Amino acid sequence: MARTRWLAWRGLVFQLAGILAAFLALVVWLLTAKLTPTELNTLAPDALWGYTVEHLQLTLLAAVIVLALAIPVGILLTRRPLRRFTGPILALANVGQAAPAVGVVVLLAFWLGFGFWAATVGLVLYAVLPVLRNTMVGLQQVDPRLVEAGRGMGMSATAVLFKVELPLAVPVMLSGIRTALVLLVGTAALATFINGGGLGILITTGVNLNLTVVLVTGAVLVALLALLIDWVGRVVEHVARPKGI
Amino acid sequence: GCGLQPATAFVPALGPGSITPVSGVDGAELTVTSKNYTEQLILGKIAVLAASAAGFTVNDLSNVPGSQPARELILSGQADLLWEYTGTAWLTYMGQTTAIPDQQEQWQAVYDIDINNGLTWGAPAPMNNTYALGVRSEAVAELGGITTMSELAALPVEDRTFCVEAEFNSRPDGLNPMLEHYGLTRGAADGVPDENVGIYDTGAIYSATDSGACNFGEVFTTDGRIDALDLSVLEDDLGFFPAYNVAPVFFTETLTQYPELMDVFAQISPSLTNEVLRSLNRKVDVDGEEPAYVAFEWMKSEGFITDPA
Amino acid sequence: MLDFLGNRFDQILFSSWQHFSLVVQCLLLATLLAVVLAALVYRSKSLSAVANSVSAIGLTIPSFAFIGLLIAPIGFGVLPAVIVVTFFATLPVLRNAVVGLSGVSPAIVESARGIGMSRFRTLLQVELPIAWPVILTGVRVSAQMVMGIAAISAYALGPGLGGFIFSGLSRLGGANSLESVLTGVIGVIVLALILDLLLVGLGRLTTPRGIRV
Amino acid sequence: MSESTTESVPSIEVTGVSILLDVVTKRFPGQEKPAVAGLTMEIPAGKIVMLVGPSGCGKTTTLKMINRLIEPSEGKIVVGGNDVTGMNGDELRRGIGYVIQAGGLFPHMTVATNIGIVPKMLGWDKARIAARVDELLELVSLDPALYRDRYPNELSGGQQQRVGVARALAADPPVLLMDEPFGAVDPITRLRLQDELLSIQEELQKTIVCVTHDFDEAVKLGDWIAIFNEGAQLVQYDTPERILAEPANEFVEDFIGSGAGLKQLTLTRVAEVGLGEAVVGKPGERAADVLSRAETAGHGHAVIVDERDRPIQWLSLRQLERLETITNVPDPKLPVVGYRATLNDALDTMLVSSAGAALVTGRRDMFKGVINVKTIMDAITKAQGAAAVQSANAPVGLNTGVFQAAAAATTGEPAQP
Amino acid sequence: MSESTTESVPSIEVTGVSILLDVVTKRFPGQEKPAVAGLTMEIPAGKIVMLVGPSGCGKTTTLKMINRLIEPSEGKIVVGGNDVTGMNGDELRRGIGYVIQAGGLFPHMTVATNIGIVPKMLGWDKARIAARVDELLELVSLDPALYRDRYPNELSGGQQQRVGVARALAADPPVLLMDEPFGAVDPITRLRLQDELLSIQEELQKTIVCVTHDFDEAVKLGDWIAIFNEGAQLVQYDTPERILAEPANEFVEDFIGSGAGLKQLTLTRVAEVGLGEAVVGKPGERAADVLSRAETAGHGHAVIVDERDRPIQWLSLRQLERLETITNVPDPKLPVVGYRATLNDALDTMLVSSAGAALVTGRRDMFKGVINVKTIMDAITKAQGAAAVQSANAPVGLNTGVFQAAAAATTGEPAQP
Ligand SMILES: Nc1ncnc2c1ncn2[C@@H]1O[C@H](COP(=O)(O)OP(=O)(O)OP(=O)(O)O)[C@@H](O)[C@H]1O
Ligand SMILES: Nc1ncnc2c1ncn2[C@@H]1O[C@H](COP(=O)(O)OP(=O)(O)OP(=O)(O)O)[C@@H](O)[C@H]1O
Ligand SMILES: C[N+](C)(C)CC(=O)O
Ligand SMILES: [Mg+2]
Ligand SMILES: [Mg+2]
Repeated sequence: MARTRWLAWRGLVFQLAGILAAFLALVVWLLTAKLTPTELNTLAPDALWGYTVEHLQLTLLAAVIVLALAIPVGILLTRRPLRRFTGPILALANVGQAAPAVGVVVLLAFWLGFGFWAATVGLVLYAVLPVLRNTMVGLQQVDPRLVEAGRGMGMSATAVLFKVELPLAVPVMLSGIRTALVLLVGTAALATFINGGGLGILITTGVNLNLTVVLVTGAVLVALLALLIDWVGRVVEHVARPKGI
Repeated sequence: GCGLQPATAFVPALGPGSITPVSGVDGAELTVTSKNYTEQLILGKIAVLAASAAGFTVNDLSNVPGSQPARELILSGQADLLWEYTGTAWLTYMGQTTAIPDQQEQWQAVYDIDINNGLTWGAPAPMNNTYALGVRSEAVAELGGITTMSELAALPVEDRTFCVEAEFNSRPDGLNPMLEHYGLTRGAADGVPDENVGIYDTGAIYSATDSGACNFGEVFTTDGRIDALDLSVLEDDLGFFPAYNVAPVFFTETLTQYPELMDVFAQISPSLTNEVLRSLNRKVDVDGEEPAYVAFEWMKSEGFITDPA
Repeated sequence: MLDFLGNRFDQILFSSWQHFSLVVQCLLLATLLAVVLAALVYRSKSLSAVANSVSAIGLTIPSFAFIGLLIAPIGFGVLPAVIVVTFFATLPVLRNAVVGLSGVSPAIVESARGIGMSRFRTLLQVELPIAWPVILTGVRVSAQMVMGIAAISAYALGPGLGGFIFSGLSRLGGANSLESVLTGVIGVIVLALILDLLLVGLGRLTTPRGIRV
Repeated sequence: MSESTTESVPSIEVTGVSILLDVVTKRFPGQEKPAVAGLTMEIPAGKIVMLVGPSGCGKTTTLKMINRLIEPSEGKIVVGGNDVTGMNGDELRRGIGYVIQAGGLFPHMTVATNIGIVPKMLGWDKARIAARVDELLELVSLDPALYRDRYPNELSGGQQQRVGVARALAADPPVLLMDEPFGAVDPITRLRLQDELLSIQEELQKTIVCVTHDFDEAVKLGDWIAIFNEGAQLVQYDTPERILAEPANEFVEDFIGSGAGLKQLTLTRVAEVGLGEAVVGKPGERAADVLSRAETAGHGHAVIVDERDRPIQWLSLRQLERLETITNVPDPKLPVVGYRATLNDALDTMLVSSAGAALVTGRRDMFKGVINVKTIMDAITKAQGAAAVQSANAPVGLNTGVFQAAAAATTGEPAQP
Repeated sequence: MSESTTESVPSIEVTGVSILLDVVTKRFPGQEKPAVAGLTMEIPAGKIVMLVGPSGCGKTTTLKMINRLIEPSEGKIVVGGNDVTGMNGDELRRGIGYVIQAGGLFPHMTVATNIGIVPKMLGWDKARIAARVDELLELVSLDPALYRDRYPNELSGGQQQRVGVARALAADPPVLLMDEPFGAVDPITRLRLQDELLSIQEELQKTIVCVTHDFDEAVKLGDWIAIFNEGAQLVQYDTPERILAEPANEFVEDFIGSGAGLKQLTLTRVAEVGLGEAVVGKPGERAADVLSRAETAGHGHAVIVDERDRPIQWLSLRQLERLETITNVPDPKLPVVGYRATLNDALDTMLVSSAGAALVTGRRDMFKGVINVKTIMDAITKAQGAAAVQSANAPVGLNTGVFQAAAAATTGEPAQP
């Protein structure tokens, strides 16, 4: 028990250490590399910070919308009256998942015009599925006997949902949310194609102008950000996992 | 390997026209590259078709994102052929600061430098695809009937909004030096603050400008959408931009092996006038045709190639 | 839209085939790699855990960032696309192969050994066939995922339908640009469906009745 | 519910109330045959009624209709005199204990929270809940200090099951419903839990309805056993003794399985049969004296007891002849059974002892008499005779509806008062 | 292995070979105590030896060292006279049958492929494999036409187990190792499978080493039972009869558990005890005639048999008195046991019959005699007497090494020839 818990924490510590080490390596590399004026210009600390903030804004706003949308819908879809829609909706969503993210983002730009909002909506569409699916799976995998036990001792359906089903579904739901967040970080890099901001611009600029340093910095920062978000997600999962399961 | 080819590698099948198979080629491989905007795609396809007609097995590496990567490919010999602009080479690659007004001299200047870089410039075309700032016509009046770039400085700061591509945003012949040239400072509160500059994909600038996402879009003068979207072009009244005549650039080693290539492209270059390019670009950008077909039709109509037997 | 499709039929067909071919070839490579890796690690708990972490962390790396990183040393064209697609395709298969192989009941492995099968023979004749449905599930997950990644790889001039999306983007506002993007997006979805069906069919053909669920 | 607990029932200690299923039918949507077909069944207050029958016969459905986890399609259910068919289901259930396999404990709550959950819903204050939790943990033989704050996954299967029972008893409901409560624990723990349930019941006298698929469990726990066939058709509803002695038909016989005779032995305790007299000697006595007493009584053996009357030797006449004085060395192989042991245990002891008989001890291991095979055979015969006469206060149990005709045809007739 | 099958063993039918564990020790890395400590044990050819003991005592480890699934740390293992400690493990195992829970069947192969897998590895041709598969399926009572092409998940647990046995027998190995082979099947199937194993063994006379945690199974199947304690310390190695009658120490007693007496009853069959005579009548006879014959013989009952000598009624003197002529209506409650039944079955029948006795029938249900409780008690006493004498050909079994001292201290002494 205690041992497995420590093992899990150890993994988390390693992951964070790895991320920090990679970040430090990047910083040291940037400080020691010979940079052209253009590179210096693009990689100025406040510019970098600005891109990162934009990237996080995109990611987090989309995440909030996704959570606000997917969790209630996921819950509703597991309630008896709507249960029969579960299959079709998941099937539809699964097909949707195969849609390439770039394509979705670009299509939204057609519809909503360029910029932040098109990017946000694209991200939301892209990340809704994992959260929705995990919410449903999480609720479905709750041992029906526990639901029955709850009902059997006189809890109302709502009480059972909030006191039994949701707490027990939390681990699965959180892992869906983590997956979604990580997807969001990665996909937000594509926002640059439609002037949505974020760190993706470093990658496109790096490629377009053959500025390897910029390209690598952009790519590594996006990857590290994804790993960091993943790490945060894992920590939350770890802390929020109800004791006893 | 394994039958996989780059994304935009498709070209229609063709038969020889005035370009005929070069003896001794026998399906030797030739890699053509191009940048990733319409004119370059069409030119790239023209090169691919021409080389195919000349008997080469063409590896189509067109649609490379950005001038620098394309230049890199040909410098390193990964590609054998690229349509390049004299002004771009002169200012961006060769680091020169002042352009040469005479177009032929400009060509000669870049030829002389690049010959030492293992590249050989072929005959230039008459067309000149320079940068310009486009304004949606409806907005001209709001902006005080602006017609020249020197009037930019007179506009209130919040009206000095620009849509540019990543490349233009940081080129030596791009946005910042241009603004400087017209007395504005990029990033300064009383010049052009950063938030006034939106970065778009090269081809996306036109509709962004037209939809009012910014007042001034960085446009290419041979682009068909300037007319189609009714954009007004500001005059480069202080002469910032050089001449950008396009010419085929060969990897010299390849050219030495197949000197006939030079003649093949010498046939084509003279036909590439501003009008021709504008109409070809228009077919793609406005009429929605595919660069490969547009190039094919044009080559056919010029008699360079024919339909397949 | 129909005009668009009709006029470019051969081009769309060509790109679709390229896309499909890229994904399938990379999947094959990835499956091979993943199974070999899994066969090397599944007997050890700690190595399996490492493989799982690699798979989990690998999947968090944004594909676009990864493509960007590859352009620097490798350049444009088919190769970076193949590397990216294979990399991402390997991860889910690896995870499932480890799960599948270590999920084979120890009693079955023991009885294979008990009737005189060598270790390698046990792996080949007993463990892999039994783990196969789980591995194949991983392949299906990979297939869906890398279909989209292959589209992004068109940025580095990788083969396939991504080209339609990027050229639609570069002509945005012009005629047929929407059609072009739609062709790319829908084409990828259709290919994903087809491939998934094929994989399901493959699963039916290659899974003996005894271990079908 | 709370008023109904004060219903007037024969004995004061009985806190359970009676339950009546009144021509209850349950049809599941999309199911051709009803899962429960016109079942009428009386469950006496303070008794344990075991529902057994083949898988899918409707045991669980019947049970769950009592607390309306499943709504009956027809018929009414009366608990403690009140028709509960119309009342709010959640409230109803708060007044009925419900125990399922592995306790159905909430894994994310501690033992204390699990147990306290119904009292909390009923609005008890914290101190009262805490006190009740401890009291219940004591009742199910778990040290509160040790177990209060554990999570279910930190308990063994048997301990989980106990906590499940404690939770069901939390609000002191008059009725306890159990669905295969000991299905998931190992056989040894299972026996212990059954004993514990019996001793708890002895104290609390609830009305317990319990589903099981283990006939031996039904025999052991049940005051009454209801044997169902498909559609909750009541094939026999009777005491364990009568079901063993007089199975209503072949279906029941098959259900009882082989060894009905030996099973009957488990129903009677040594204390309930007449024991044989024995000649008793004490250490230090002269063997000859004891021998003569035995001969006079016509016995083949004499029992030697220590100063506290505990048997230490069992000597045959031949052994007595060879002895001078009686020693006080206890014989380790002495065949002894307690008077609370079942006849089955006694028979087993006799068989090993090779004496064909066993010594019976009572409280503080004091010698009480001798039991032999003859005694056991007689007891069985008597029990069977007694079982042949149906008890007068047998509860009602019958089926109407689609199954009735079939029931009558195959069953002879269902038990009726 | 193949040569060793021709080893000279007493009887020609015995195809099994003897096995000798020679001071074998197994130490698992990272484990303080050895799992098997200096075990020496002889397994006679053609016999079934059952290994029992508490969980983790080293039964499985001992078993697996015989086919070298686990390599012994020390000591040598001799199978059929050959030291196998050095030979190629895979080859060794191809010559030893191995059966585990649920058969350990490969789920992705058909029954035929599963059974044929060892012959295939041995390079048999297809026709021979197919013939062998069918022969084996017949042997384990499965219709080849029906079951050959099924997959394991299309079989019941018991059928899977049979296929497992068939597979183990495929290459006709002289030795069969089984690790809790019937652990995963339900009790009834289990009994059938055990009977089947016994009848297969009667025919094949393999050497079978079988691990079980069910002492009753060990008693039923074993020619010899080895009772292990932690570290594979041999606490007792003896026949079932002797272990039941003379448990070596308290550990063994605990292991046997309660009901040793009743268990002993399962070791003896009705056919093996002396039956009581009975007065026999036929339908149609005058009741008075039968009555007088019974009174002359001093019996309280008379048995009525039909024209094929099958018992149909069992009448008391009182019943005879009231009758005119004997009818031919069979009494459905007649207490009858077959002569192959165990004494346990007989006792059970008697108990239910309330007559205190049962009628024994032989082949074709012909009446053979009467058995009563007295007969059973006598039989037990006799069996216990016989068991007290140790058989001369008992196989060797002892421990050396770290556990020896402890063993001697707690065990008295291990069995020795
Ligand atoms: N929710 C339901 N919907 C439809 N049919 C059901 C439902 N619950 C039970 N049934 C059906 O009703 C019948 C009786 O089921 P029930 O669960 O009461 O059987 P049981 O006697 O408890 O069986 P077991 O011993 O297997 O638990 C079965 O045929 C079952 O399939
Ligand atoms: N592979 C192994 N590595 C380390 N220890 C082992 C291994 N296998 C068994 N052991 C240890 O050796 C001892 C004997 O194990 P073994 O499996 O032989 O017991 P067993 O008698 O078969 O028990 P069970 O009845 O539970 O099957 C145990 O303490 C066990 O923990
Ligand atoms: C031709 N332009 C100068 C517009 C762009 C270029 O250099 O690629
Ligand atoms: Mg049930
Ligand atoms: Mg074992």
